[in-house]
Amino acid sequence: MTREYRYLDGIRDALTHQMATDDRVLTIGIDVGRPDGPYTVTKGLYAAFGGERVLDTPIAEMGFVGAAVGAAMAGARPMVELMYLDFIGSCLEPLLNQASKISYMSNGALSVPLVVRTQMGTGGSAAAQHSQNLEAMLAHIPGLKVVVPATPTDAYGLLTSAFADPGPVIYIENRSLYRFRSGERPDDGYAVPLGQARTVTSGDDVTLISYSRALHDCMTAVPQLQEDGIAVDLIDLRSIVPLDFEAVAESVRRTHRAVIVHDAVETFGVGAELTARISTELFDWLDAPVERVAAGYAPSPFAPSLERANLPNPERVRNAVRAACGLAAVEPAAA
Amino acid sequence: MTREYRYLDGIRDALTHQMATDDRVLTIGIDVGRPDGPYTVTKGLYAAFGGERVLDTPIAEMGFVGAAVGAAMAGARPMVELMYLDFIGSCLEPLLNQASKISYMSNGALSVPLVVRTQMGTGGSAAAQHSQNLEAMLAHIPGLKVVVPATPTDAYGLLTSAFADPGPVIYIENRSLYRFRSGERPDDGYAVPLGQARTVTSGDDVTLISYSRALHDCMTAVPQLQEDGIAVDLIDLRSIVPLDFEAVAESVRRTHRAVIVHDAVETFGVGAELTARISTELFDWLDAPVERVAAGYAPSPFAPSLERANLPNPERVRNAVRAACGLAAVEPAAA
Amino acid sequence: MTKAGPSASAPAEDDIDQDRALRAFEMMVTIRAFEEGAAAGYRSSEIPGAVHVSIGQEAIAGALSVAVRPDDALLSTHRGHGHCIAKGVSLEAVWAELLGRTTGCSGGRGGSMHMFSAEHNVLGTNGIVGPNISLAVGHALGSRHIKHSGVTVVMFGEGAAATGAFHESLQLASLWKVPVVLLCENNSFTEFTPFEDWATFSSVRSLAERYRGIELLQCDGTDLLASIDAVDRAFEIARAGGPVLLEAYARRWHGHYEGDPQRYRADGGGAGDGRDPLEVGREQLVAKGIAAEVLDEIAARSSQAVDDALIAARLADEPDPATVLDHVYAA
Amino acid sequence: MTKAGPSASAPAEDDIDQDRALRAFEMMVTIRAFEEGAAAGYRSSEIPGAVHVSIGQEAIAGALSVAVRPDDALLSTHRGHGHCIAKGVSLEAVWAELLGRTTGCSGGRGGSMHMFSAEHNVLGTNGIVGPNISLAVGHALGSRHIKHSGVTVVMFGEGAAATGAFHESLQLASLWKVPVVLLCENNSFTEFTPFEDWATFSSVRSLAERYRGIELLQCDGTDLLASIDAVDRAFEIARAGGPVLLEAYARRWHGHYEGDPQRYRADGGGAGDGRDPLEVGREQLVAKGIAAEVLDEIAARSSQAVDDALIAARLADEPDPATVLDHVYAA
Ligand SMILES: Cc1ncc(C[n+]2csc(CCOP(=O)(O)OP(=O)(O)O)c2C)c(N)n1
Ligand SMILES: Cc1ncc(C[n+]2csc(CCOP(=O)(O)OP(=O)(O)O)c2C)c(N)n1
Ligand SMILES: [Mg+2]
Ligand SMILES: [Mg+2]
Repeated sequence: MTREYRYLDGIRDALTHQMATDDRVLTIGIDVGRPDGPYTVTKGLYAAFGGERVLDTPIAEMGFVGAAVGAAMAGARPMVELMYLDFIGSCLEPLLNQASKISYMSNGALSVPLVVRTQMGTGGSAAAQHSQNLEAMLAHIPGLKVVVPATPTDAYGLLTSAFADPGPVIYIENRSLYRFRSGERPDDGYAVPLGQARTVTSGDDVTLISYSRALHDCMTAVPQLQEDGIAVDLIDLRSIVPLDFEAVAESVRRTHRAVIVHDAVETFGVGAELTARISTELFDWLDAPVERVAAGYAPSPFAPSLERANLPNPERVRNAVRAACGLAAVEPAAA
Repeated sequence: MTREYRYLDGIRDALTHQMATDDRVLTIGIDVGRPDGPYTVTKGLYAAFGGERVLDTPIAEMGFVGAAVGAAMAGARPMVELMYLDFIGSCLEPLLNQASKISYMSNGALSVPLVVRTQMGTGGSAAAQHSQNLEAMLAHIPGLKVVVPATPTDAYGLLTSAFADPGPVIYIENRSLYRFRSGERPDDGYAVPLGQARTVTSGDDVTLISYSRALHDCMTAVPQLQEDGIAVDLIDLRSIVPLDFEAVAESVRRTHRAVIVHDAVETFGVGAELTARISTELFDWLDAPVERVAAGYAPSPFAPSLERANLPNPERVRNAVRAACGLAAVEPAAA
Repeated sequence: MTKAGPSASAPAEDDIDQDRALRAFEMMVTIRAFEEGAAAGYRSSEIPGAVHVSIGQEAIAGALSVAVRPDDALLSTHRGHGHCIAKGVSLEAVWAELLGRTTGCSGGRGGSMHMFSAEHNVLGTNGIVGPNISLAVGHALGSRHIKHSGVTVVMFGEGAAATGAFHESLQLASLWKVPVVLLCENNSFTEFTPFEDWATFSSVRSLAERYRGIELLQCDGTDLLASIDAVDRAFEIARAGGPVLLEAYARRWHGHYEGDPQRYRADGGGAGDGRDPLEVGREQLVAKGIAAEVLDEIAARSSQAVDDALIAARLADEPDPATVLDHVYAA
Repeated sequence: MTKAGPSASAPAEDDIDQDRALRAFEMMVTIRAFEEGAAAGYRSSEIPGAVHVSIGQEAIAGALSVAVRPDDALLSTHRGHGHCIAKGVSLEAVWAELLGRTTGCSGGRGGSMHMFSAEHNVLGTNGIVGPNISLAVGHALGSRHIKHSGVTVVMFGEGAAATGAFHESLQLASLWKVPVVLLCENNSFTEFTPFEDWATFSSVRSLAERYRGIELLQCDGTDLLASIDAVDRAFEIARAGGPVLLEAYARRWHGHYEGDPQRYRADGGGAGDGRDPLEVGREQLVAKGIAAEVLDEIAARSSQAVDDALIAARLADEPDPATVLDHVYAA
């Protein structure tokens, strides 16, 4: 079996398929067109579909994200690329007060079928302004859906569903996964429904919940934990909104223990909401406190020595799971 | 005893005192000067201190909040007013990527002694774009402090501390409290330290945690709960960052039960982090799941009938506390 | 405007211009009556939330009403009741929205600052200054792409000229050459601050001068016929495919919001030295040979229509609290 | 510049201009050597993260270095190594920052795009396009208020002219009349897109024309003497109290970032048809009567200083992981 389908290809192929099969789809963003995209995700689109459908923009995020909202209201299916999720600082308004609220404010009469593709990632010394995992911030805004693929085929399938959704979907890639390969190219138009978590490994001892890059740390930890005698139910959330809490609950009712792992800052992060819901809704099922493994409460440092110290890694995951299972840490967890 | 000090006066007096005693303090914002402020909070400042220190701005939040960050770096002590917290959409960047990170990125060599005064509030049909309680979004950004006064004297004392802080502080007023009166005018320069919660009422049956407007719903519920035979430890957090978790923990270790109340949307809100910490750090002390009372996951509706249905109120607080204590609801809680 | 707006008077076969002017006049007086009603509704607390009326600026909406077509799209501001009515939303639906009723154009969920009507291509009044302009530029782009025939018009105040969103939108409109009418109502007040106190430029349109391909127009927005000419011209340019910015000058008679004591205002508000667009329009129509009685009749009829619509709106239900979480997501 | 920058050559008593030009030349060649080293450091993976070099634009930084004073403040962009060096940050501190070492000007926490030096009033290079301009305008305001004597200079690329932050900042600079130098390096590329492909205006400075009180200048940023004149003039205006925008044209020889294959670039990058500012400066100085050997000596010395600084930087420690949560809050 050829395991060589890249995450980046998953995104690009799904996007290209949408462009090819639905003339309403537009690609909008900085250098997405003629230059083939900052991370080559949009490679080939300009050549194939031309400047009318693939629009390079100036550095005007407030304007062009807003414009994409408007284009969606006109019946187009715009995909707007926000080069880094950190740049949300420049264009929160059209998402916070416009796209997310228009269905509600119009009593359901209008909709904003918009896909915002963006990427986040830590680990490459991109430092404070290019390393933020801000998915919780967006998830706190009712009306937005927030999608966080971790694998090449999910990248494909979730993007397909993002385009099919009648409302605004923030599709957050993880740039440290762009070159990650696994699985095979899905069939054209392959879709993974939004809000449906995926069980990555099955086990009855502990529920390990993650998404995006951090999922891969969990996948590394699972066999080690198996050796520790712990069978892990590993869940990839795949989207933060909608949140497949049922999948989580079903698992925790079996395992009685839960650990949540993400790259975002722990405090007020996605793990907070998950921990809260597990702890309250499954209060009687829990045998141990829910553990969180996440970044410390600091901007992302540049120096590799510091950046490493502040991020989840398989060792930290392993120790958190061991803690949830009442076992001591195998070695002192990093910072 | 004259109980007539207004919340608005608390803010205005503290600000005026800072302007009067520290020439470095500047007041910047839309209509804060000659027009005396959209909510009259800055009334009298322009007359007293002139246009050099009280600067009316055009509708350019990205520019003038950014400018305030720069002014702080120059050694001024700017207070910039963001008219509505909802308008953060127009100026997240200077807070997300600049003010919050400059101390860290400069290795502590530089600081941004900035006070951002803004206000939030629900309950007056201000609708989707003028009713958001977005404190959790800001609290998720390391480097910002987030202050949420609930009373006139705290409004005064916390603002004093915000000015004394060497870093950026987001001071979030609640406009539905502007005319709320209680207590007496504090002494000039009265300070309430950031990160120190206040016990409003003492009791050993349940810990009730709130802040800003919602605290008043809790205060209304406490005597009713007393009649229900429940003695409430009511805690006003006063600031979200720093979070006085020690005060919460001390209380929950006594009461073994906790309820959190805020006006913000529940999902991914401040209550999530609090619930998570209480549930995990005090796992062995809890006798019941932590309850959250907060707004439903929707934009704020205009119609009073809808808005009422989506907000915390004393009845919902009472029933949540009763639930935490194993008692049935007294009457069906609103929506 | 169909049944929605005020009824059109019978057109004189040979004088379409006169007919259009009459219809625009009727729109003006209708909006005036509506806004006076809204101001009263605020005072009596019948309307919840904030109310921003456009009294003094009606000629622009009047002109808009005869230039805009059903398949054109409209975006507006916090001061947008008149624009929605001009775009064809029924008086009753606007009233009901202000009252927070199910029959409101936004089903009571939106309110004065968030009025939508899919049917009339009203894509929202807006409580935030700036983003409507970006949305409009993108809407025009999308609209053109989807082969929708209309143009997009966005109303904004001169205060929006300070926002980055305005400037970024100008750049995009110019780059993409989209069929958008950027219609700035310069009423010389931005909340409580006069234009000359904050704007270090002479006119809003001058800020767009340096972008290629944006045509720039201006007019006296208190002059009905001048406004019709200018707004017509703006739509003509947009229909021909290109972006256009029209700056229409008028006067805001009332406060920024109802209840605003306007202490900042030396002239005390009201018509001041300015001309009442209704008076101007009336004189212009009389000069065109319309009988004064016809105009009186229109005024009376409009006023009656506004009252009737309010009465009807009052009969509608408040939204059911159980529906509060509906429509967060589009179906 | 004290010990920090390259050492100044002995000034000819009677020819201060010549001395300044020589110092600016030395700065240019120093920055060239530094940037070539940085590019190599990226290729060898010695430098973590992204690297954006300013090769081709050094005359502007050279001119900056002789116009800016210690108590002036500097804000810059992702392409800011040269500006920091020009402002007096030592080569070693800049190197060490790029390597993520404790002796870096940001202690290794910031990196190339976030270089600070409180000592030299360097208030940050910036990874986000736009906000540095707003910060600078506010800094100039604060600075004036606190009676600090200097002016604030902010460097930005022509790409920033599209941002709302730029336009809002122009409006505020004009309104507040602050002592700020807005120094735009127009290198005709915004990442991978040539100016003419996106900008529907002729020049960045033309966008500021309509704001009262902002003086507008331009220069050939590959011409050392022209750059010195223009930058001097800009600082003079700012020192006199008012805002000024200088647009300096130059060429970006390298990719947007190191490693950029520049497939979008018809001319293949490098000097192209453009002039090498180092060559131009050299000819100008020779024409001023400076011996070629003096210039060669400066070049050799600068290159040596850059190498020495790198060697020293390498000796420094990486930050201690245990300190990762330090400095989130100012002390
Ligand atoms: C981004 C943003 N900042 C501030 C406000 C508050 N605000 C509402 S209307 C207004 C003044 C608008 O003035 P103008 O654009 O001239 O429109 P007018 O009220 O005169 O119709 C302001 C500042 C807002 N709604 N949005
Ligand atoms: C708000 C924002 N959008 C996009 C980017 C990505 N980005 C980094 S540099 C750059 C191009 C800048 O071009 P220019 O301003 O001309 O500066 P130059 O690189 O030529 O020095 C872009 C788009 C960013 N950093 N910030
Ligand atoms: Mg106005
Ligand atoms: Mg450039």
